[in-house]
Amino acid sequence: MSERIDFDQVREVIRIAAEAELVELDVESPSLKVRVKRAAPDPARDARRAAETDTEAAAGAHGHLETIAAPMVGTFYRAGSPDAPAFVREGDLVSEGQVICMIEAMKLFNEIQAEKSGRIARVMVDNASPVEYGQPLFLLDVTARA
Amino acid sequence: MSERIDFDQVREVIRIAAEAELVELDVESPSLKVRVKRAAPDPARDARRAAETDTEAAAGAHGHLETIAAPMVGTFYRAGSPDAPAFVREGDLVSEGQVICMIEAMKLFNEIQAEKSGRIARVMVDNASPVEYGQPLFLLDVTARA
Amino acid sequence: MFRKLLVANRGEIAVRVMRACREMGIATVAVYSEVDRGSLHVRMADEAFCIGPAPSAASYLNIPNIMSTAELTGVDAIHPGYGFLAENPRFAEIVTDCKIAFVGPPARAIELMGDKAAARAQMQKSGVPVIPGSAGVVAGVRDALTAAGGTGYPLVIKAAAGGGGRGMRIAQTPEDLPGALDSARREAEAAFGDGRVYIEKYLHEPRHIEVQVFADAHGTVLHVGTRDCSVQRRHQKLIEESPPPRMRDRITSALGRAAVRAAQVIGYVNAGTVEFLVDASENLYFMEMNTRIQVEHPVTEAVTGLDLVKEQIRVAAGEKLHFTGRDVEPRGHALECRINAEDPRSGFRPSAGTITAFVPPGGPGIRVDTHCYPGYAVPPNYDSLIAKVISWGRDRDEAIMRMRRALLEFEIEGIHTTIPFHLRVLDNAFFRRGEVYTNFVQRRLEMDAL
Amino acid sequence: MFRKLLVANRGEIAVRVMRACREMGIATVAVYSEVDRGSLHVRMADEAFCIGPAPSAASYLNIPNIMSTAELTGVDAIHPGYGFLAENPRFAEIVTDCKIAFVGPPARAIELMGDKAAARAQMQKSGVPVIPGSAGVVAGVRDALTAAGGTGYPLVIKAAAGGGGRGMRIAQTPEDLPGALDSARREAEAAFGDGRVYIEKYLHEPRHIEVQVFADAHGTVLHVGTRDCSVQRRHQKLIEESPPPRMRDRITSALGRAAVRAAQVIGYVNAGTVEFLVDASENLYFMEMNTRIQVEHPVTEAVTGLDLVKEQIRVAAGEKLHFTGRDVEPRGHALECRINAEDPRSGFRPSAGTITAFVPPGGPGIRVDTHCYPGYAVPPNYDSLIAKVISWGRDRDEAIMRMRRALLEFEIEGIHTTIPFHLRVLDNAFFRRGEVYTNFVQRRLEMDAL
Repeated sequence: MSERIDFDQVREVIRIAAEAELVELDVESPSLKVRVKRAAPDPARDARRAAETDTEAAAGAHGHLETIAAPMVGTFYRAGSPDAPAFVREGDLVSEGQVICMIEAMKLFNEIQAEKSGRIARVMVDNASPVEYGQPLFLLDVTARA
Repeated sequence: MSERIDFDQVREVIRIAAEAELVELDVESPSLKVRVKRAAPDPARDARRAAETDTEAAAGAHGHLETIAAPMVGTFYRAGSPDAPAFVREGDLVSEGQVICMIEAMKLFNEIQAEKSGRIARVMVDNASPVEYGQPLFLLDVTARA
Repeated sequence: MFRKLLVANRGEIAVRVMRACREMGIATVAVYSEVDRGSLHVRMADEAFCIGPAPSAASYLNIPNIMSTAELTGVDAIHPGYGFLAENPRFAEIVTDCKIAFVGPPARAIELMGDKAAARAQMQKSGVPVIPGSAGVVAGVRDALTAAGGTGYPLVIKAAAGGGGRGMRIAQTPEDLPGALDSARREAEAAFGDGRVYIEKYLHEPRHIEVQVFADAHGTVLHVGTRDCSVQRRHQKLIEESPPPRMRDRITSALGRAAVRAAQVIGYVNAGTVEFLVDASENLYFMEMNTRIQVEHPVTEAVTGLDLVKEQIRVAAGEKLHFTGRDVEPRGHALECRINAEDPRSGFRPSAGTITAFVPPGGPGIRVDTHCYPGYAVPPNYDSLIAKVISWGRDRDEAIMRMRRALLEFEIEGIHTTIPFHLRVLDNAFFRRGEVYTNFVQRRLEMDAL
Repeated sequence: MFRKLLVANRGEIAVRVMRACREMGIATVAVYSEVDRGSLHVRMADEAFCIGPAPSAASYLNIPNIMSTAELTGVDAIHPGYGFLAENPRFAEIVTDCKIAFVGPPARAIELMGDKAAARAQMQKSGVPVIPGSAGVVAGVRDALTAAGGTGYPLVIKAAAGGGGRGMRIAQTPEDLPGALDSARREAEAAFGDGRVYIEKYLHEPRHIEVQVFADAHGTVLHVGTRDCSVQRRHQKLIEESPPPRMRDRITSALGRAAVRAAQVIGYVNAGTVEFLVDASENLYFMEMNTRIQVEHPVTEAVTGLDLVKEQIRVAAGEKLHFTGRDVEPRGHALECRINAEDPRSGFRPSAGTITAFVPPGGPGIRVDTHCYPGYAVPPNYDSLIAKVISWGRDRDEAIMRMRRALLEFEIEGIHTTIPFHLRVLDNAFFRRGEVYTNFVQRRLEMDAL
């Protein structure tokens, strides 16, 4: 009766959390909200966790990824022109206001800027593919700082 | 009548959490919100659980009142004629096969007999009122014996 | 007009009758079996009485409990719907004896048409064309061989008490005859407790065409258009339409005249359906008469604008027909698809269970008759019909495209339905051209491709 | 014919247009706001694009995102439905400039009829009767007083850019005039960013009668019957019917002729509705023309058998009208009740929320158009229309009884709806007699009795 959860996205979030060895990871998009908690390697903290019911306390320093979503309908481009290098790559640090991609709509190329500083954890859309409003384009680790 | 939970999606979330050996996994979509928490097995607690369910089960097996239901549609009469005494009253002991009421259907008076012995705990229908098939007429305490 | 009417049925037809009553300001009484407590016809009724456990024999066929309910609730009419007690002359008689109006024909008409062999003889006597065959029941093999002389081969053996293809056998040659006769009898005996059979000429690729007739108690008998029910599987109708495609007016009127005659000679009253077979050379043969409202009556309602159930009730109340021959000029084209709780991908196996999602189609030219809703549990005890989708269009193509559109948007989850089957038929080239005979399903559809 | 069509709308009308497309074999593209992700029009479309957040201005009125979607999906036609961008001439122009067919009239026709004062002047010039009043916009009080000389009192001040009664004031005497003029202007300025107003004679107990017209690009203009929309609350239509009760053929044809003339003089193409007021002495006055498909178009479809939306698409594709004047002879009578998510028991306050139970009515003569289903959450951001129930009957009484029956069986839980209001209207003696004027709701219904 209603749209189904996109389990590929859920798995992807978990994979990212594992890669980054995070204890906790929240990702939220208009249609999906995922929170992952992974058992920490430290047995001492493990014990504490078992005792504690409050997750906040358990969550020490953990990465927090935010999605950068498409602000308009159009075609997503990673670079300013076919032969130019991509504005950003996975792992790059970006600062607020930096251009990270372009969306072409009605023959107009619109520069999309990062609204926060952080590290590009993942590029979620292929170059030159259509995007709808609110579609996640990047995952940004806002805890990463230069 | 309302939209039902899609349990396949719930199971899928749990499966994913298990595969990834997560401590906790929340997934939220517009139509469904699932929170999974997985903990290391705790034998002590498991034992408590088992004990609890046992006692519940024991308590559940204590119903001793049985209903005598109408075997046909018709008019319920407690006595053989307007001026005759009622076949049975609350508190009376009845034995299997004893006539306890009559149901008039299509101008025919059908004697209804007790299928078990016991004590009439309650008469559930007023005299001369219509009854439908399967409607409870009496509550019978089958543990009471003469 | 009646004040209160009891519907001695369940499912979509019980809902259909109650809708008619509500539109006429008549109070309704529902009867139901223990498994039908949550059914829509119970929720829609002004009063509802449980009359027995799930098995039909103990509930919907339980005449004493139904009549007791009628008495206790003080109804002045009973509508039997179709199936169950609808064609039981004894029930019609009992209802009438209780001074309650039976919304259907007189018991004697039900009885006559219920005996297929007697009906056939009666029709033949009255000049209604019948399929060449035995004069009534065949006593034994010699009798059968004599009849075969008149019909030629192949021939078909049918149960006198029959219906739905049970107790039916085809004999290709004189050698087949004894064996076919034997098994037909045994099956008839088992199915109807009546082993009598008769013989008919076998027709190659006939069409199943039926005529809706209506008679009031004042001597007026009218035919209300024809329906083509050739899309059948094992003699079970699956799709009906009106008017029949590619049928010349000359044949349509001949069918109408024959049907009216059939109704007249037996003093018929109320709604009835006369079923004919029409062969390749446009010969028409009387098959049987159904003395009740049909499952497929909505296609006739769609093209004529009449409300056949309301008309049934008016006629039962002694009123004259509220329409004339002119009113029943068909407008446009209508189709009905029967949505059954069956799995067409595995031999149409019944698929009872709880309907988890149910979103019926809507929009222009679409009518849905159903007793289902989200969360409704389809019991395994009864007929598998869960919904009827009726589409109307200015022409047959529009009606077909509308039906296709409607079935594509019909969401039913939790059980299997015959919707995939219907979609295949609607896309079939022969069906699109209207080249449909009673063997269409077995000959033109690859079921495994479903 | 088109291969792929984008529906620039939401709700029941988006579903309606997609049904037409499916019946014509045209692929569909839905656009939706973030709150409409689960809406039926999204699930029904072949492709769906999110075009913005909940507020209309950022989504359903977001021309760039809609046109980008049209480009990315490669559609060859756009249907605007009603409301939102349907009567925005700029949108029609942009669509056409992109070499995409706009399923509606030419931009200039939308623009002309969008300016109520200009439209009125144009009609007057063309001999279409209009309500006596000012020649176009009134500049100031002196101007207004002059106009008042022609109209007499009471008179009504209307916004040139108006609609839905906003920027409308009644002046009983010359003394009222300056104040009324003032507030009308302020309200118009606030509502439409355009404070221009004009003056009309005030009519006592008029009926709201509208004519459905249809024109193709080959010069044919036909009227497709009339609708009575006098049951209104604060200028919002609640019940529509066709044909209008107690209306003489002479008036009906006069309305038809006037409507066709109105469409002809502005070179109109596609479906449109010309709204008239008809006073007690059967004078008819042009009010305005709606240059789009109407919410109430199904009542016309019910009595004519036409599919107006399919016809819109054919005309947009350059085809000639598929019907003639003879085809539109109305058959029977039809009503439409608008089911809104509002609480009639507390001033029709909007009642957004999740629909926990939703069982639409069915059976003979009933059509339901809706985008809702069990579990659907009605967002607070848009029009409160959640379903339209259309009933058809052989006569007005049958149509009324059917509508009553259908609304009684319509189960909607979780939100309030206007169903109780409609049931009161259907039982009202004046309504039953067809004595309905635009003041019916305030004059004949005691709302507190709901």
